[in-house]
Amino acid sequence: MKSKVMELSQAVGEIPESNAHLALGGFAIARNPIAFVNEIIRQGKKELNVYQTVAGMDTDLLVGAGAVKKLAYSGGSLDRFGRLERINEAIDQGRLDIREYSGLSISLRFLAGSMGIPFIPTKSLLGTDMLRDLIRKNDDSIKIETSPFDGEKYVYLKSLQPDFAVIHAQYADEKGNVIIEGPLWDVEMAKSAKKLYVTVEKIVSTEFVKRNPEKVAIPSMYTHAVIEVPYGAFPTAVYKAYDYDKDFLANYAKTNKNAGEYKKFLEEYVFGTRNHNEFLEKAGGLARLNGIKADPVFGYKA
Amino acid sequence: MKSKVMELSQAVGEIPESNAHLALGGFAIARNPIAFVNEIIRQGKKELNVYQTVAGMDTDLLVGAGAVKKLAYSGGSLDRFGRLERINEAIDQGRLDIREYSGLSISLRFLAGSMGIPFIPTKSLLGTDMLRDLIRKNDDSIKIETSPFDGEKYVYLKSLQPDFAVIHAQYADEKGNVIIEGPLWDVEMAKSAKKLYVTVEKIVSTEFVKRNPEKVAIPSMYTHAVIEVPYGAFPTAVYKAYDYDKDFLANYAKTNKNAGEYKKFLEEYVFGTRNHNEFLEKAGGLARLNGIKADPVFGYKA
Amino acid sequence: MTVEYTTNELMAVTASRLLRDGDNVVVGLGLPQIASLLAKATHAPGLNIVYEIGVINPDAVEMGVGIADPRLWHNTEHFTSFVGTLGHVLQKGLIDVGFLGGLQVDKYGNINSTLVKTESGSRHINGSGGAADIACFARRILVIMKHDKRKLVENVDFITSVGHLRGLDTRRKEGVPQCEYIKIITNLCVFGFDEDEKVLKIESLHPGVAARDVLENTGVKVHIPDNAAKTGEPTDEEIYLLRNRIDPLKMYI
Amino acid sequence: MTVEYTTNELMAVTASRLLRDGDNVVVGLGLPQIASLLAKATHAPGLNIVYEIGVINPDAVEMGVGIADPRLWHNTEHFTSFVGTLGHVLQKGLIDVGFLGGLQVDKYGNINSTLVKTESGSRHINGSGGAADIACFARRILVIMKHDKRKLVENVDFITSVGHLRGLDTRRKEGVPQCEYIKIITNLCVFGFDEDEKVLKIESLHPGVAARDVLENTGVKVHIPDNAAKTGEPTDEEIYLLRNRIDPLKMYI
Repeated sequence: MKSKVMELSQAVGEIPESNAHLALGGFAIARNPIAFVNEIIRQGKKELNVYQTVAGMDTDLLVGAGAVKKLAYSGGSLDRFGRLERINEAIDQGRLDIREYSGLSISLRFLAGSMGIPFIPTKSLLGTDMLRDLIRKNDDSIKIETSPFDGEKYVYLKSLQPDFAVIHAQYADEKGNVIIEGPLWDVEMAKSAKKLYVTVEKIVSTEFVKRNPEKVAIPSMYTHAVIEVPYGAFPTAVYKAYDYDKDFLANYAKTNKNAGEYKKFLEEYVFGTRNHNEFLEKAGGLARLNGIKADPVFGYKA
Repeated sequence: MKSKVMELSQAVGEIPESNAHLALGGFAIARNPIAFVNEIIRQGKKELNVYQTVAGMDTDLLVGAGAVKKLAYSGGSLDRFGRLERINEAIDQGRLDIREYSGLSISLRFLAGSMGIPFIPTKSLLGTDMLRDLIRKNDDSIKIETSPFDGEKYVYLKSLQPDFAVIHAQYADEKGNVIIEGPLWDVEMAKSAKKLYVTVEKIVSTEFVKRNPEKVAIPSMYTHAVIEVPYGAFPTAVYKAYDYDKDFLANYAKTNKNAGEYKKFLEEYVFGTRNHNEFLEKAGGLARLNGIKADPVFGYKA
Repeated sequence: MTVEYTTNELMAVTASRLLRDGDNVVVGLGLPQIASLLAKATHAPGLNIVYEIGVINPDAVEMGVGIADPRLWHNTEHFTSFVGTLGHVLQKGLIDVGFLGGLQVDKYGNINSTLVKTESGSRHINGSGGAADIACFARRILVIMKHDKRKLVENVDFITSVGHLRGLDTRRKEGVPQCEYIKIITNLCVFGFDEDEKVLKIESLHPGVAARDVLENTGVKVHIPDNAAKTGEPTDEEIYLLRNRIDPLKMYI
Repeated sequence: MTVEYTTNELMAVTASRLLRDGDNVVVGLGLPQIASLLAKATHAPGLNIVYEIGVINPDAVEMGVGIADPRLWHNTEHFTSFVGTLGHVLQKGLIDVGFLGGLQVDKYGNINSTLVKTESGSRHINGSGGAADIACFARRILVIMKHDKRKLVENVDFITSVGHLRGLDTRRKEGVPQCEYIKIITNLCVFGFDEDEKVLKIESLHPGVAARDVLENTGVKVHIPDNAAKTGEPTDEEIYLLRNRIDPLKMYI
């Protein structure tokens, strides 16, 4: 049986140098594929087209690093820690080809992609300025149509099957069965991609998978590669594994307000480290990670 | 807090005497809502419009009892025990307004209903005689259209939100959170209905639900009523609770080949019993039920 | 009412009382969550609380910093996806109440949570997330916001979430599902919308608030009759629950 | 090959060898399941087996009476819905091989599993279930059936599952996704379809079967060249596995 296990650098190496279409699975401060994103930045990928339901630190990092040409999303934040200022500034300065959706409408595009159907009709987006802007930009993902069944006006949302999707999860086996603890916001996105990369806290046996079939959020046939990266979402939270690192996030939320400060952050934490373990060491290493370990009952640092 | 718990006779009493639109959750010989169906027959409901992905003994019983006017489904069987001969005969004799789909296409109609969208486009059904027949009957659930995105031919399947859906599950709490063990073929159907009735082996506490959130297949807001009916799917199987009763099924599969034999079955087992417990007693009672108890490891009688 | 209360407490109580037992609500962090938990602890024990990230009816023991904070997910009844909450539960029409906030709200109840225009261009803030969808599909909309001339405006800079669009029946004409009502709860008053024209109107002034306070802080012309209703005051029980059970660390009240 | 083998064993082995490691297959009960388990036990350990009812990669220890039999679900990797298997995995194009059976198959590989015409009208049998969808979306189709003049016909009475429709490129023109191939494995031979016209052609005769046996039992005119290939015989290992590990109770072999 062919194992889908890869090394992180090898996995990121499969992404073209330029112009890849990439969906990311983070949501504000939870399960952001930080290790993967940092490696994308280290390997100098450029002109990325990024798709995401609700963005977090992952995409802010990528945009800040100048790696993103086009972003389709429904907004995002660092929750109460702050805003995605690298994204906001890039939009304000017109440096990013921005396509804004509502959370549901971009999720439905992923859903259609995951089902292999050409589009999904919805009332979502009608009347909004997101819709007006998409139309103004001649975005090809949107058509305003009248349903042949009820004669009502709908937005037909084009199916989205990004070349690559990246999520971070708690567990997967070598075959690519992915176990996610907690909410599953990113599942349709993950299943929509042509190639799904899953970074996980730990690679587990298929026996463990079979003991927990209800926790398998993504069956193996959707998965292209499984990459073991413990603490791969640090400083964002992985339910039942570790909490977000509030000091690191608060500091990042200060840093990302200013292009110069952000650049220093990038130099030190991303370009100044060769891999995720070095990134974690730079952030404080074991002492810091021990401080955010999840309580087994609560799933966060209680 | 309003409890959604009902008695079976009261629940069935909510269904109009005639012309109700009803979706059923059985699949061949697994989790058929037999208790509910028998009570529908006892209460003499007529002219039902029934919707089902893959039918089992449940719908064969209803059709045999003359309660069904129209049936939309993708076929069905009693697996190796036999065929749904009450349905087959009603079709052959032109007594049933039959609308045949593929399994996926009718499931997608339920999916659209569960999502509140007007239709779903699919390649499913293209080229088949099911499609030709539906068009010949001017069925309003089907339109052949060209997708405005890829210019390809698709079947647009109209959303289906039946007035009532009935499924049998292992557990639910009083609020209507439904726990299903094993495959979830009926979930989209259940979520599509205006009113979902769930018969369960046992009503459990919400604390139990919260200990097993991954097993909740249907969250409470979809559920209209929860009805505790132990062995409510007998003689079909309920994974982890009890096996199908192979003698009873084999006998039914003989009985349903002949209108007269079926009528005798109905008189004895359905009209001859006032409720599901009496039905179970008639079938052999505790001794019989003890004989099909599921093994805790295998989920069937090992 | 015998104890003093803060404006945030009053806002939470006011929102809480608009929730009915059995309602399904979509909430975000902060006052909406506080209001929902208060309703659940008082008159609406059967309230179902949905977080768009994919969590239904958790029992949090600690407040979080956002819906992506695992503190909010503790002891949940169901985990699902973004499509599971907004694409199924919400879009099917099962959500009775949607809570929203925003940078700006206009006289038709349209909400901007995406960007503000400045002299030099525009400044992008957060984007929609599920807000546009909640405004589209929930039956009753409760907007909770700070009362500020620059936030309650004639026309929002950007319509993230459709309210009554341009008033009258423009929302329906645009194809957006109808809602039962939109109400705005600020630190000064409660606004509703006129039955026909669908423009902002006062529903009640908070205790101690004068009509002038509202007029001076509202960027929209609004008529306040002399006999304007007063917002009901919190009960001792509500305040007790807020301070001792629901937000003991006073993160939001 | 040193041991004797049954025709069913030969058919299972023949189907098994058409499966490749890593293939995702949708199977039903009986020979398809046996063939898949044999492939998994030999050259294709990474085979993923999908049952449309919502079960992926179980490890059954007992044969069942159908896909609704819990015996088939034991020790599964994933439970999902009918939409989850056929609407997502299959419709997205992730299924490499779909196994089908049927009452009738015609010279274009169309399958009827719904009804048969009789002098007095028609007789309804089982209906499609997922068969139509599997024929629509799977990349390679393997039909396993008994060789019978009344079952291998010019035109099926009812097209439940589209094969090559009316030959040539009629399938594509009808809007049905293209498949890589359709093969029919009977108790006498293996059929494929002509590259251009898409009509039935012989691929191999089973050991000991004469051209005449096929011609006499086929309701379609089919050319069998003198040098027609022979279906490969089972190995001792395959037979051993079938009899001792995969179907020890000989329910299907």
